[in-house]
Amino acid sequence: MDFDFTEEQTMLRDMVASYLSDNYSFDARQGVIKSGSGFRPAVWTAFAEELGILGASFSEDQGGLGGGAIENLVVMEQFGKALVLEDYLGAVVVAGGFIRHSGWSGGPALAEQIIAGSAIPAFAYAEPQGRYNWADLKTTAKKDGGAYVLNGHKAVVVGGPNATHFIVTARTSGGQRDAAGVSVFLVDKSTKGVVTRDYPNIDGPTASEVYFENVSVPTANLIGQEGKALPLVERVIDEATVASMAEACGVMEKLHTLTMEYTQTRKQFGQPIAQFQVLQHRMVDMFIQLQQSISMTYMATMKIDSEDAVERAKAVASAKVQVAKACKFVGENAIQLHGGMGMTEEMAVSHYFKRASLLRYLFGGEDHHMVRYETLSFGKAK
Amino acid sequence: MDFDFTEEQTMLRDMVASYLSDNYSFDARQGVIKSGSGFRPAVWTAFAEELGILGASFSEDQGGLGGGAIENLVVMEQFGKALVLEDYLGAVVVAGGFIRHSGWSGGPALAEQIIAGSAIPAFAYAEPQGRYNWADLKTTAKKDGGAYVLNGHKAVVVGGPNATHFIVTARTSGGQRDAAGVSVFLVDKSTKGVVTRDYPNIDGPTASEVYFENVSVPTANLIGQEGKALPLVERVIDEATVASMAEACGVMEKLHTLTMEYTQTRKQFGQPIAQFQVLQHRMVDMFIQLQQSISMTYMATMKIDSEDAVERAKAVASAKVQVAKACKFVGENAIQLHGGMGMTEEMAVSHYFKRASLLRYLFGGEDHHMVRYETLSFGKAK
Amino acid sequence: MNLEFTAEDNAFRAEIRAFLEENYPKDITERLGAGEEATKEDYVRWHKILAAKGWSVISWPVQYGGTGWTPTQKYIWNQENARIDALPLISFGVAMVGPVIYTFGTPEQKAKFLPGIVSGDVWWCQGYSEPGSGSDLASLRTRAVREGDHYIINGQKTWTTMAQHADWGFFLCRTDPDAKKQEGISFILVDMKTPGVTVRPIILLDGAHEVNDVFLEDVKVPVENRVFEENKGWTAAKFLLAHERSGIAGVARSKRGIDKIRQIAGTEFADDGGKLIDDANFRRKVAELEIDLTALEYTELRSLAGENAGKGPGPETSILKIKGTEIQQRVTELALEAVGHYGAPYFRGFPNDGDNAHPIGPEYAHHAAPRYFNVRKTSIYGGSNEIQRNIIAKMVLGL
Amino acid sequence: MNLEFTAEDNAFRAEIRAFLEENYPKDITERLGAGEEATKEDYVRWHKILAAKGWSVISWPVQYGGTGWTPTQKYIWNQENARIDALPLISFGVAMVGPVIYTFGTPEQKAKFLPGIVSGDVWWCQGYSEPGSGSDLASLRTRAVREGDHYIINGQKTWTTMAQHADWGFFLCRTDPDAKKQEGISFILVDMKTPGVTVRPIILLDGAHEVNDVFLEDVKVPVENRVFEENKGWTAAKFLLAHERSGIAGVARSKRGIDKIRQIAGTEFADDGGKLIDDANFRRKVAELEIDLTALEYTELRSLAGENAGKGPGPETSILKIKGTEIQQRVTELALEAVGHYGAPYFRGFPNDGDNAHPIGPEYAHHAAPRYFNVRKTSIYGGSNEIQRNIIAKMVLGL
Repeated sequence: MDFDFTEEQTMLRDMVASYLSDNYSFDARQGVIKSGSGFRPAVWTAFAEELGILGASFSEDQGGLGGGAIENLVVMEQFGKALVLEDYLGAVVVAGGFIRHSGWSGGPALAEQIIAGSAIPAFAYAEPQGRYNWADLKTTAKKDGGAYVLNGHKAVVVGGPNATHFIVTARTSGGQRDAAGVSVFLVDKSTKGVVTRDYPNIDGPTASEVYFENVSVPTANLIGQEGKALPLVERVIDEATVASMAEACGVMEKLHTLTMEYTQTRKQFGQPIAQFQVLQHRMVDMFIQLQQSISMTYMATMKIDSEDAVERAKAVASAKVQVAKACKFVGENAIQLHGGMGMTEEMAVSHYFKRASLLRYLFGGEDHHMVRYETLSFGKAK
Repeated sequence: MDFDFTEEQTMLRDMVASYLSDNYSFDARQGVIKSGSGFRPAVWTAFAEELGILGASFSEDQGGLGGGAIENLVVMEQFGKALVLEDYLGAVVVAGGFIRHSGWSGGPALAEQIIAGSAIPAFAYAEPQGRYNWADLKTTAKKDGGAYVLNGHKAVVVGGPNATHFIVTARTSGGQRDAAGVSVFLVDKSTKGVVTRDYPNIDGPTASEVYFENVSVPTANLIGQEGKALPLVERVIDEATVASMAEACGVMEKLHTLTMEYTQTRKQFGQPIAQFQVLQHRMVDMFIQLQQSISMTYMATMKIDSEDAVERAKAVASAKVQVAKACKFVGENAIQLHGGMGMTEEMAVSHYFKRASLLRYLFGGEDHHMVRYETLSFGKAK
Repeated sequence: MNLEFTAEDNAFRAEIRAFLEENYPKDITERLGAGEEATKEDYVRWHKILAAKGWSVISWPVQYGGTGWTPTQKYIWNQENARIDALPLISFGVAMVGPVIYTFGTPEQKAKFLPGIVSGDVWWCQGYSEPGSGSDLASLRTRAVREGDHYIINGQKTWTTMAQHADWGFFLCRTDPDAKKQEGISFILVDMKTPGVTVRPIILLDGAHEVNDVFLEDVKVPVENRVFEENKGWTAAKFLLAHERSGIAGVARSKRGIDKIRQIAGTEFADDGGKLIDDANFRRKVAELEIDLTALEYTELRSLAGENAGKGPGPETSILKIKGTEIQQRVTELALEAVGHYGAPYFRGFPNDGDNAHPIGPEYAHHAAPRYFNVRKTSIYGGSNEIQRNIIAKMVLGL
Repeated sequence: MNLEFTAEDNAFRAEIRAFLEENYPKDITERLGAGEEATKEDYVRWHKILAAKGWSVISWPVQYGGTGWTPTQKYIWNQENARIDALPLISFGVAMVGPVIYTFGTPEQKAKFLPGIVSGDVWWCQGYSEPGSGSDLASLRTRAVREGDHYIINGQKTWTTMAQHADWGFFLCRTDPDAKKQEGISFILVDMKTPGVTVRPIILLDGAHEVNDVFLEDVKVPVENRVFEENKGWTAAKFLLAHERSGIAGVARSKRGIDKIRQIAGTEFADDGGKLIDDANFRRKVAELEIDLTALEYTELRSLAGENAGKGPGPETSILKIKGTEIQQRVTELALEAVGHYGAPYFRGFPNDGDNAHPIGPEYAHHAAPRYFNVRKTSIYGGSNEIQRNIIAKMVLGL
C-alpha cells in the first residue's frame, strides 16, 4: 500500500507543469476566450509532440506510454491548476477508455491518431431530457444495410467546436430509458447530416449542440456490442469522472492558494485580513475539504481498474460526493474571502470558481452520486 | 398583525418567572432528581392554587381563564428557562386539548379536576414499534358490554410515575397502521391491570412503561368518536408539539445566555474567550438560530387554531424542523464553548443541553417533520 | 399576537394590486421574464409612472413627497411588487441620498435636489468604497481640498453601481487629512459631467457591467454641494448605512425565486424519468429553502412589528441581511442545479442567430449560472456577512 | 500508488486475527456488548495477556519491549482490534509517560518505571490540566518547590482521567515562577499514595465517573522523580502532545459504530412500518457518514504513507483529530436517533429489578443517549477542535 507517484509519473507532472507555466498564463488563456475560441492548435500540437501526453495513458502496443488512470490524474490535476481549456478529458480519457475496454477493431487506428493529435474526439452523451441517466436516450441508430442511421440531439458536447469526431451514445433498440439497447458509435464530424451549433461555456471551454439528421455511420464504427454497451459507457464515464475530480483538485488547490495569498495582502482595519480568526478557520476548513478531496480522488483512481463493478462504482460515487461538496465550499468561500475583488472578471480566482462550480455537476453532482452510492450500499430505495 | 403579548399574558409570564425564580433554583431541581423523583407535590399545588396556571389555557366555562395556545406558550417558555420537571405538557396541554376538541361529555369534570390540581393525566401515545406514526398501534381496546378492555404496552410515558390518569390511544378496529380504528380513552391509573414500571429520563423528568393487561375501561371514558380519533390525536399532538417548542425556546435562550456569560468570564491566553472572533461568530449563529426558532414558534402558535388542517400541520412541521435543528446547534455549541466545564453534571448548562437534545426528538425530530412538510407541500413521494 | 391583517390593510392591498395590474408595463415583464436585463430606460419609465401616482418615494416624509404609509402598508407594498416581479427603484436617489438631503441638507439643497429624485429625472450613484477600503470604509483616502468657495477633489472610488448612467453622485471625501479615521470626512454631491470625472467599467465574473471605478482628477465642486458640516460627513454616512439595510431580507423576491424553481422542476426530468419536482433530493432542498425562508419571513415580521410600535430598525437587522443573502444564494444555486447540463452555455453577448430549429436549451436555463455567480456579491457588499456577525456580536450581544 | 497490501502484510493480518480470536476474553466482549462499562480489572487483564505475548507496547523501541512493526503493521493491528471491538489499552502509561521516560529519562528511571508499564502492573494518570488552564496549558500554576533532594508540590489538577485507579501520575509543575509561561515548568512523577494527594471524582453529564480533580497539598516527591532537566518540562510535554494525536482519527472504531447502527436500524421500524434502514432519511445519514469516514480513512492512510516513508506525524494530524471527532459524534447522534423513544430512559444506577416481562426498551438503546452526551468531550479535550484549527492555520498554512 503506497500513495507515492513513480519517478516517471513525477517527471510527467513536472513536465506538464513546466510547459503550462511557460505557455498557459492566465492572460494567454483569457485572450483565447476573448477571441471566441477554447482551443489553441499549437497547444494541442505541443501536447502531442513536445510533451507526448496524449499517449501517456494509452498502452504501449497502441503507441502510448503504457500508463493509465494515474497518468490521467497527474495530467488533469495540472490542467486544473492552469485552467486548461482544451478537451483532454473527451479526446484522451473518454476516447481512450472506449478503445481500452471495448475491444473495438477500429481502436488501434484511432488511438494512433489521437496520440498524434490528428484525431480529437468529443464525447456526445448528454441529452436535453436525460439529466445524468446515461441510458435515457432519444437519439436513435437504426441499422440500414452496411450502416447505421443516426437521428437525435446531443446537449452541451464539450470540445465540440474543435473536435474531429464524436463518440455518440445512441439507442439501437428498447424504450427511452431501458438499460438494454444502448450502443456507441464513432462519428466523423464531417459526415453529412451532422449539424453543430457552437458556443462558449461560462467557465471557458467551448461546446456544441450536436444534431444528427439522418447521419449514416458505417457498421465498422460501432464501438462495443450493439445494444449492450451501457456497462461500457458507465465504466468510461466513471473513468472520466475520476479524471475530472483530479482536475477539480487542481482547481481547488489554486482557489485555496490564491485565497491565502490575497488575504495575507489585503488589509482592513489596519491588519491583513488573514489575521482574523474567522477567516483563518475558514481557510483551514477549505484546506481540509481539499485534502479530503485529494484522498478520495486517489482512492477512486486506484480502484477504477477494479473488475468488481460495484466496488468501482461505490468508489467513484463516494469520491464524487466529497469532491462536489468541496467544489461548492472551497469555491464559494474563495470568492467570499476575496470580497469584491473576487467578483471581478479580471481576477483569476473568479475563473477558478466558475470552473469548480461546473466541475461540481459534471457527470452528476453530490445528489446524483449520493443516490448512486445508497443504491449500491443499501439496495434500491423502497 | 402583531407579535405583542396582551397585558394579561405579560402578567402571566412575569408571575410564572417570579415564582420559578423563588422556588425552582437549579440546586432545588437537582435535589428533586437525586431524590429519585421528578415531581414536587407542593409545586403542583402552587401551580394550581397560588399561580392558577393549570387553568390558564382552559375556557372560562370550564373554570379556566379563557386562554389558549398563547398562554401555553407563555408558561412553557418559562418552564424551559427553569427546566421544570413537572409534566404540564401532558396534564394541561394534551389533556386540555382533548377536552377542547372532542366534545367529550366527561371533559368538564376532568377539566375541573385538572385546574384544581387533583387530576394529573399523562399521555400514553407512543409504542415501542411505532416511532412517530401515531396510528401505528398494537394496543387494542375491545368493546365488551358497557366497557372496553385494553391490552398493550405504551412506551416512555412522561409524567407516568406521578400521574393520576392516562390518556391512551388504542386501536378499536383495523390493521396495525390503519388511519381508521384509532380511539382515545381516559384510564384511571388505579384500574386493575394497569402495570407501570417507572424510571427517570436522562434529562430529568420521570417516565413509565405502561402495560395494559385486560384493563376494563367504562365506555363513558371514550374521548371522541370510536375509531375516528386519529385527526383528533394529530391535532392535540400538534398543539403539544408547539408547546414543547416554546419550552425549547426557553431552554435555548438559557443555553445562549449561559454561554455568553461563561465565555466572558473564562480566560485563556490572557483574555476572555468571548474575545475570540470564531467564538463570537458561533454565539451569533446560536443567537440567529434562537431568534428563528422563536419566530417559527410564534408563527405556529398563531396558526395552531386554524381549522385548515393542512395549514396547521404545515405550520407545525416547518416550525419543528427549525426548532429541532436549533436544539442541536445551540445545545452542542453551548457545550463546546463551555469546554470541559460544560461536560460536568454540576454545571447547569449540561442539563439544558440534555433537555434540548430530547426536546429535539419529542413528537418527531427534523427528519420526521421534514417528510411531513414535504408530503403536505408536494404530495406523497413517488 | 395575531397574524391577521386588518380590513384597512386588506383594502390597501387590493388598491395596490389593482394599481400594479393596470400600470406596470407588461412589455418589461415579458422581456425580463425572458432573461433580458433591465435597461436604464426601464427603470426611469417605471419610476415616472410611480412618481405620477405619488408613490416613488413611499418612505419619505409626506412634506417631501412621501406617502405616510405605516410599516405594515410598506410591507404590503413590497409584497405586491415582488408578487409581479416589479422592477425595484434604483436605491441611490430614493433610499440613500434623498433621506440624507432631507435630514441633513440646507433648504436650498432640498429645493435643488429632492424634486429630481422624486420625479426620476436625476440618476444618482454612490461614491463610498475605495480600492483600499472595503469593509473598513472609514479608511478612505479620496481628498477634497478647499480652495475658496470650491473643493478640488482627487482620488478613486470603486464598486460604484450603475455610475455609467449617473447624472449626479454623492461622495465621501477626506477634508481633514490629520483627523482620526471617522473624523475629517465630508459628504459631497458631484455633478458627474464635471471635468475630471472618469467612469471606467468593472466587468463581473458573470460578464455583467453593473459596477465601475470612478476616477476623480482635480474635480472642482462648489462648496454649497457639501451636505452637513465639513468634516462631519461620517454622521450622514452612518445614517445612510443603517437606512440601507431595511428590506434587505428580500423575502418576497426569494419566494418568487422558489416559485420559479418549482416551475422549472415541474418541466425538467429527473434521472428516473419522472419530473424533477418529484425527485426526493430536489424536493428536500426546495422544502428546506421554503422553511428557512418562512423563518426569515417571521423574523422580519417581528422586526416590523417592533417598527410599527415605534422602534427604528436596529442592529438586529443584520440577521435579516445574513439569512436573506444566504437564501438568495441558495435559490440561485438550486435554479442552476435544476437546469442540469444547460447551466453551462454562456449567452451574454453570444449572438442569437435565430436558429430556432436547433435551440441551446430552454430559455429559463440561459441565466441560471450567471445569476448563481452574480449573487455571490450579496454576502459581500453592504458590509460582508462576516462584518454583520461582528456587528451582532458587538451591538446586540455586547461581546 | 496502489492500495494492495503485500503478502507479508496479509500474513501478518492473519496472525493478528488468529491471536485475537484465541486470546481476547469472550466474557469482556459479552459484557461490554451488553452496554456495561469496562472495569479496571478488564483493562489490566487484557493488558497482561498482551504483555505475555510481547504486544503491550507495540510502538515502543524494541529494546524497551516494542515490536518493531512497520506503520502499516500497526495500522493492521489497530484495524483488527477495532474489528472485534477490543478494549484499547489505557494510554497514560503506554502512549504517554512511557515514551517520555524512554526518550528523556535517566537509565535509572527507565529501569524503575518502564517494566511496570510494559507488564500492566502500574496504572498511570496524567496531571496536566488545571482549573484555570485548559487549552492554554502553559498557564498552569501548580508549584513544585525544591527543598533539599525533594520537591514540595502544591496545587490542583483537573480532568485527570481514571485517577481513581492510578498508582502513579505524571504532573507538570511550575518550578520557576518568575520564568515566562512555557519556561520554568518541570515534568515530575508522583506516587499517588504519597500523603497530600487527594482524588475527587468529577461526574460528567451522562453520569459517568471518568475524570477527577487531583489536589496536591504539600506533596513531597524525591528529585529523582523529575524527568528531564528542571524547568525544561515543557519539552517533554510538547513531545507527548504530538505523540498523543496519532490514531486519534478512530476510523476503525467509527466503522464498527456504523455497523452497529446498521444493525439497530435493521431491527427498528420507521414511521411507515418498514425497517428504519430502508428509510430514505436515515439511510442518507448513514451514507453521508460512511462517505465522510472513507475520506477520513484515506486521509489517514496518506498520512500513514508519509510515516512509512520516514516522516513523523506532523501538525496535519490535526485534520484527523477534527474530522475523527466530528464523525464519532455523528455516529453517536445517529444511534440516538435510531432508538427513537427509548433514547430517553436513564439506566445508569437505575436498579435492574429483573422484571423481564416488562422491559424498558431494547438493550442497544440503553446507552445511546449517554454516549451521545459523553462524546461531546472528544471535540474539547486534547486541544479543542478550535485549537486544532488554530494549529493548522499557523503550522500548516503559515497564516
